[in-house]
Amino acid sequence: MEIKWYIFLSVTLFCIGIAGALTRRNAIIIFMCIELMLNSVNLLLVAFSKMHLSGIAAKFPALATDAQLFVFFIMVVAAAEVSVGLAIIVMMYRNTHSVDINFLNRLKN
Amino acid sequence: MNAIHLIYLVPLLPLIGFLVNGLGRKILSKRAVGVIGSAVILGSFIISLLIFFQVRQEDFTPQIISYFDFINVGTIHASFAFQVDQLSSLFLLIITGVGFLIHVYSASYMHEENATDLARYFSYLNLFVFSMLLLVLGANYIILFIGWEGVGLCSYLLIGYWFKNTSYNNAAKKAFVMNRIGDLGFLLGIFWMINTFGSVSFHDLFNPNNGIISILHETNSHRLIGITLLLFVGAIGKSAQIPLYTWLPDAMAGPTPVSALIHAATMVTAGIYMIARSNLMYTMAPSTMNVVAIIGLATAIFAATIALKQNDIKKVLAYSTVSQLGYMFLGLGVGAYTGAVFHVMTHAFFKALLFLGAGSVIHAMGGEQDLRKMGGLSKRMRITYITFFIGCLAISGIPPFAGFFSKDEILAVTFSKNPLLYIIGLGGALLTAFYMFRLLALAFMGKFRGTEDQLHHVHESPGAITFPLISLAFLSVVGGLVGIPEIYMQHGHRLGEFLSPVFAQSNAILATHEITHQTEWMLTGISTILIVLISVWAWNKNKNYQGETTAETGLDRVLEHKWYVDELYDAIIVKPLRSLSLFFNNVIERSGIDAIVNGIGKSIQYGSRQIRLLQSGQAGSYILMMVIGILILFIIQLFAN
Amino acid sequence: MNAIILTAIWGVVMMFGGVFIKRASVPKYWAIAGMVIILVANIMEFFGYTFFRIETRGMLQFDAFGLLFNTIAFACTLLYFMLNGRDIEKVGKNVSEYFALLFFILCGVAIASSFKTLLMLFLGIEIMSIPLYILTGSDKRNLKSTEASLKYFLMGAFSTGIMLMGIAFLYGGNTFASFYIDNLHLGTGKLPVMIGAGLVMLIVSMSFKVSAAPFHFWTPDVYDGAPTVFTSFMATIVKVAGFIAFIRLFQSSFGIMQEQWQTLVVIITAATLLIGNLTAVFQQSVKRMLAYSSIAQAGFMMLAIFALNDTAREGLLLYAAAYSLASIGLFAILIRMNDYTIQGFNGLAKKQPVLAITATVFLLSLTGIPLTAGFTAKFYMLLAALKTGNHLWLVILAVLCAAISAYYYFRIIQAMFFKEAEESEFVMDAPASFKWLLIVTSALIIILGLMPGLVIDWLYY
Amino acid sequence: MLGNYITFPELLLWLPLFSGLIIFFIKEPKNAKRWTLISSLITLAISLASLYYHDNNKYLLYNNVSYVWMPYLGSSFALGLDGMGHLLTFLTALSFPVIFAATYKTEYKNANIFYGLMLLTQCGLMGVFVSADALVFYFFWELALIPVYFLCSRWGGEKRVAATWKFFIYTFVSSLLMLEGIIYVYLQTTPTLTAQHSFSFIAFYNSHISPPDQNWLFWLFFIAFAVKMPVFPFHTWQPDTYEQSSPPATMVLSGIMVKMGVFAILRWVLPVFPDAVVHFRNIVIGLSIAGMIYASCIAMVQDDLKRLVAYSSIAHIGLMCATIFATNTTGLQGVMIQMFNHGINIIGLWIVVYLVERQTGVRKLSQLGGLALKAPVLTIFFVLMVLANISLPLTNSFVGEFTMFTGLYQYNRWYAAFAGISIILVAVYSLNMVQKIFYGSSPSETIVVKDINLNEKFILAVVVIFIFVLGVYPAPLFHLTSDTVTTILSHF
Amino acid sequence: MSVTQILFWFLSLLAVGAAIGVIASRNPVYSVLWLIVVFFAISGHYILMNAQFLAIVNIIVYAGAIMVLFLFVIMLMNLNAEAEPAKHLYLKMAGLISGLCLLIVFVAALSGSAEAKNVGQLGGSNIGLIKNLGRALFNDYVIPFEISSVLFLSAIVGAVVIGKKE
Repeated sequence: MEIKWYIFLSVTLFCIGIAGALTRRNAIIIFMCIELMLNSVNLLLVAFSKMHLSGIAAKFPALATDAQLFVFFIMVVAAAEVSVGLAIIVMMYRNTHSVDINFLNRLKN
Repeated sequence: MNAIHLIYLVPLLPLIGFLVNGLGRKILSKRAVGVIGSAVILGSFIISLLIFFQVRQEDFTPQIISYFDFINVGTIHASFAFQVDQLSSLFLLIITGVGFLIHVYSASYMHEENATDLARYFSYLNLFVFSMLLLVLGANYIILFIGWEGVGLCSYLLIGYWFKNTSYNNAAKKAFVMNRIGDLGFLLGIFWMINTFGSVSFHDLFNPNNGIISILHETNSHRLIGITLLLFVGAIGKSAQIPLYTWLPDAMAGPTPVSALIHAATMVTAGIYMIARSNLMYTMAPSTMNVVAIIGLATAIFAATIALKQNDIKKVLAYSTVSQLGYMFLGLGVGAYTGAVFHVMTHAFFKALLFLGAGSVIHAMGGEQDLRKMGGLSKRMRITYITFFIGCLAISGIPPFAGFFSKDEILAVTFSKNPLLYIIGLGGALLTAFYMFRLLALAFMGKFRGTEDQLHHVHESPGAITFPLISLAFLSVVGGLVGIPEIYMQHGHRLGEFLSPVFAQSNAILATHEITHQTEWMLTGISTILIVLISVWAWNKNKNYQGETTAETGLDRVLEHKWYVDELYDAIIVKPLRSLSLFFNNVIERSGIDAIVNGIGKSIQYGSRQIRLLQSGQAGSYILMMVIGILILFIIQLFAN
Repeated sequence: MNAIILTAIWGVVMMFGGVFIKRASVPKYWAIAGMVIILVANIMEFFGYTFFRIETRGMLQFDAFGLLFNTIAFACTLLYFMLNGRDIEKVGKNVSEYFALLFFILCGVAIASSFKTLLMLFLGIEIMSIPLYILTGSDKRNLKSTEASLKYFLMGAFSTGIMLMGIAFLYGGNTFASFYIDNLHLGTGKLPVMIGAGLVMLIVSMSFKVSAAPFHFWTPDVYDGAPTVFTSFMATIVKVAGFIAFIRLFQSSFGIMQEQWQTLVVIITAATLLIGNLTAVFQQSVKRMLAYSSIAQAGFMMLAIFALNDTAREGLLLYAAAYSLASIGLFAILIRMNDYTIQGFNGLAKKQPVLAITATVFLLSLTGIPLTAGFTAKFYMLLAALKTGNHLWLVILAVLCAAISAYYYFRIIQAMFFKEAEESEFVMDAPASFKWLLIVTSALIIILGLMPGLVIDWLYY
Repeated sequence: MLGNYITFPELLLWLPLFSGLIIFFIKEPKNAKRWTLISSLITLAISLASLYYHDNNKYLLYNNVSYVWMPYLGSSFALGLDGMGHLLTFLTALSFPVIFAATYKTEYKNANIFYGLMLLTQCGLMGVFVSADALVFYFFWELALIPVYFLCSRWGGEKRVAATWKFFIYTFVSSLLMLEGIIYVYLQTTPTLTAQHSFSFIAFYNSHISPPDQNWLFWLFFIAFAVKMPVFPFHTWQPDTYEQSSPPATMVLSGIMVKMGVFAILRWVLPVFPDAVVHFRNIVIGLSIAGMIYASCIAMVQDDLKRLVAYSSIAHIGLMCATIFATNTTGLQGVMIQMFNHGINIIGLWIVVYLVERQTGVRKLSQLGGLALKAPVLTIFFVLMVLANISLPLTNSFVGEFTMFTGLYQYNRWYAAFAGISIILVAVYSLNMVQKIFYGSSPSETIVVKDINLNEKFILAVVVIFIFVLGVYPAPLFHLTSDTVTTILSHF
Repeated sequence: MSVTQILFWFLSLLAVGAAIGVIASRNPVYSVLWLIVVFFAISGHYILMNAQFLAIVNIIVYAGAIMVLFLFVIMLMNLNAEAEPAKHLYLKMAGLISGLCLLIVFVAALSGSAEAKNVGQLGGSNIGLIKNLGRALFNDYVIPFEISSVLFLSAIVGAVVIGKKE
């Protein structure tokens, strides 16, 4: 499979994520869209690592491992973000009984 | 003893007088003030006299006494130096002599002032003499200019001496500003001179051996014309010629002795002095000479016509001064330098006499200056009357009084240049005779037309006033004798011979059309006869003036309003200038520049108000904005490069 | 390495301290003590004493630049703790947790100043960000705080996504298949599209972190909404750490092909300067004004990214010190104000002359008046930018914006000195020690303004 | 002597600085005032001593003092005094005691701060005049502004904050632009031992910037200085600020600060951008002369005494600016001495204006009148100052203006002629002012007027002595500055 | 078309379709479920590319842990009702359009340039095995590994601070 298809795939997912973040008002859904973006990145990284494995990394497989480990760390961070993010969203819900991001717009101008 | 080494004392003494009177005005008594004020001038006069005698000696060469560098930088090289030669020594005598008499006169005339004011008065007067002396002694144009401005300042201060009166102040201001206009021309002339000749010293420029002008050998070059014209602008201002003459009649607001000293005898002749000093330059610029002659003549006639209809005794004399100054410029313009200087001298005598006489009259009348309210004073003020009469004779040019010789000389040279100018000039002389005798008759003949109170008050003035009158009357009678024309007496023109070194180069250049003795006799005769006739006519016409008003013609009204020149100036200069200034202030400054500056501030605030709206407070729109930013950056990076 | 480990350890210490220490006033002393230890350890590392010999595989590199910045950041934090220790206690109940989070942030700062791979950059920035999301929302009863926290979190996560995509592209595009920033060298030829795309995304996400326009929108709201003590911290130390990371990344990885992406930085810089300064003009609340001013200052710091030369590095360090000191001081004063609007400052000079004068020094420094560190910093930025020799208009724009900044900074000065206060019984809480600390801060600013060499010289030590 | 350890420029700099800082802590207003006066007198003495030891040959090199400051930048804390520096430091040193003494009677709120700020201003001004390094120069250039900003905003008329703000923004914007210019020029300088470039004078003079660069750099510098002078159309801050600030601040502003602009043009613009000067001189001269006429006209219709004097000052400065750009020896010499003369005269004029305002409480011309009756001494001094203002011969400004006009004429006669119109206008408005204040009938009954006291008489007498002595014998000033002029012109 | 290719396309379409489902569902619970589908699809891709370990982790961590957490929160808040008010249409359009634009720009830029390199599928390497990754993680990547613990720690502390009732 040519690399460009992977690129297109993950870019498409990425942009869907962005579009979702733009079109929705529910904080949780926006957050999920962001998770979608992160996943598209993961996919891309794995694809690249595989691509490099047939190229420069053929002699140094460690170079390809790098990308997969990077994905691992992204997952770690994503997990951490989720815990914090959901806590914040819960806090918001507690305060406003809503998760609509447009509901909170006291800070402006 | 070489008196010339004492030359610094001549201006210094009046300066000391100024300082003493000025600083001690609270301490000194009235008497002390008068004495100090007069004594310093007397001192100067004596030294001037000593110098004069030294200058008269055969082997005298002009001397320059340099004290220190005044401005010696770049292209300007001017030291603080005095030049003593025939011309300056003559002027020294006139200034200190007449000046002394007027100081003496003032001491008495101003006795009603309190001590402080009197001290102020005398300090101004001394300062004036100092400046005037600086003017005539200066060895270069810059020192001359110092005096030139200095006398202007003193004139300003003295005209506005009675500072409570606003119109007096306005007159003073007017005098100063008009002088300033002339001074600008003068200054530009000096700048031009510095930049073309590299020197402003009379010696460098004019000395016969290697003077810059002398060896130039260029006639009527544009730079010479330019410089001389600009200098002449200065003279126009200072000597009250058309178009800058209107300040002089207004200047009569000052005390009468001031009018006599400054606005008749000395300061106003500074212009003539300056041109006589620069005679070589003018001679080599005949075009300027023509301008000078025409302006002089025009002023002479113009001012004389105005004088015909004036009723203020001092105003008449003022216009007469303007007119006489015009004659002097006419003389300069036609190349009669000696004649012009001669006329300066005689004019100083008789005009000072006339003013002081007028002062005596005013004094006696308790401040009244309107001729229509005088009359019949001849019986009560004998000395004043007689001396005034002599003055009239002298100014009208009736032989053998002083004015006759000087005016005649100017007119004779004018005739040799251009008979038409002569005829006009003669017309002016006739007008002079007319208005002077009208004045005389109105003031001294007929019935007294003042109030009872004034009548009671009228009496002859004290000695301190009559002494200068008599002295000046004497000088008015005999003053002309130093310049008796050749036709009457060989070597009769002592003054001409005395001054000849100063004008030698010019006279050599000027092709003098000698007129024959017969012509001269004839001219003199005709003019004398005409003048006498006019005088008698004016005398008779006015001696029984009763205060009745004859029907005024239009011309009368125009003359009475001085040809409406003041109004004209007001309309074309003063008012537009004021409107322009207001326009600058209100429109350009406030609504223009300031508005732009404030506008920048306002537009920043406006921008601030608008741009803050981007900050809508909604996370969604923030992300949208970010995405748009990313898009733009992407497009630039990936496609624009 | 000392700094990273010690901050992490001290964070844990503080965290557990929260369990054992019941009195709210104690943790700050612990924090200050820890900060001193960390500062000393960092300085010792600067002189070659490393306590922990850990093989980093070149993922971290502790060079003079980074260590110097750490020193500045830690010193500022120490000052911050001393000035604001009591105010942190007032935010909520979890005092020691707040301190723990602050130490974790510092760990991120230390990573951001020493990373050598994109992975460490990513981790460092996340370690800086996640605790901040929490600190922003720490004033739980306050809706504004919640709002700020949510906005910050969502946008921060979004920008993380962008950054990761950029990293992925860089990894895919570079022929070494490497995350090491030194290995991204790609010659001066035309950029491959993938690298270009990755570059743009990195610029975007870094701009987001340093709040450069048009990715700054979170800044005013978050700074405004967060508890003021934490605003003070994130507007200063965290923000300049972002810049340090920014210049570290771009100088070593993309420096040689700067021409190909300079335009982007120019646009961002210009936009930041304009938007930051213009918007600040309008603000009535000093806190919000300072938020915008931090954007404006970021615009000036962006000049370092634009210039990307040695002078820019020096300047950035100076700027970090100058800006942090002045802002921390100003926020410390602001926290004690009863009214955050500009009117609240009216007549301060009469009530609290020391506060007013030190505030003036801080404001002058932010404006960039000579004799203050702010001037020297701005001067270096201009110097660096002019050294590049292109885009002169940007520099002119910068100075014009600096002039605009005078407008809003001086409004406070005018309020303090030339306006009369309304009658109020409010007595400001300003103990002597606080005043002395402010004076020390001002003195530091002036010393740095006179002798920038005190900082810069160490760069070449 | 002590010159081995500490030099005059340093003394002139540190003394006001430290005494200014100390005076902040003297709470008693009387003492603050006294110590300020003493400090400024000591500064004056130092300045006199430095003039005494001044040697044209010895100080041709600018670097009198040089401390390593920022070696990696090629900037050192270099101070030096050439003729022009001497002239202006002396002016500064002289003005402050005169100002303090003249306004001694006025009580200020928080006097210690007021006087401390005044002395800091003095330090800043001194710094500008003695600096021999562009960065040091810029430092002091801005530093002089800050205390003045506080001075003018804190003490003065009702609209003082806004007026001062305008002033501040004007100067701040322009000086930032100048900073950019300085850096740009710096980057063109040749390497030195310690650094790639240098901020020193000499390096700047030898930078040889290409003409196209000069053309835009010129404006960066010129606008900064033009604002300070101020030259039309950058002048609108000036009348407002002068009107609103307290008298001592106004005196410092117009007496000395204005000279900073002139000084800086002579020091920086002319030697560093000679080609641009030649290229743009007609524009600048045109602006300056237009400004002269313009300001004079506005002065004629001003009713406010302070604004009138302010506009008058603009007109006078316009001539200086125009003449500088004629770039010839005569003109520059004139400008040099006129810097000093104008400083003295305008301070004298402000003092009398201040006295009028203090004695009457009014400064609207239309509300004044007849003061000569009640305050003859004040009148005399006022008239003397006015005479100096209209540059009557034998006053110092005559010498300056005459020389300047000659220089301007040498460059182009029409410029001189147009500029000359202002000497008529100056007479008009100056005499008008005298007339409206002092002459005419006595003032309204509400105004109680007393004459000035001995102390003020003495101060004014000092000013008057300067006016006339330098008007009669200006040679020392010419001599002092001739070397600087030669140096400047050697770049053309 | 080989099996792997067919699988690729299938998984890709599944991922994209599910992703659209995530953003299009009105009910958040559905969104979560769609997202899980996406994760599974992506995990399939991982397997195709021999990244077995990641595939497993993805399912365990993301689909298993994170998504459950999401679901949990949504349930907690009782958001399963379609409570979300719709955004303004034009804002929605703007969001969609800019997302689309971004996609177009990406595709346009990358399609021309991406070198025609192949990604080997199914076999060819064993780097994705847990053994290899584990070795690398605890040797070369020990520093980031340890540091991520700090990250976790702070996240924990944060969650506690935020979540604790006062």
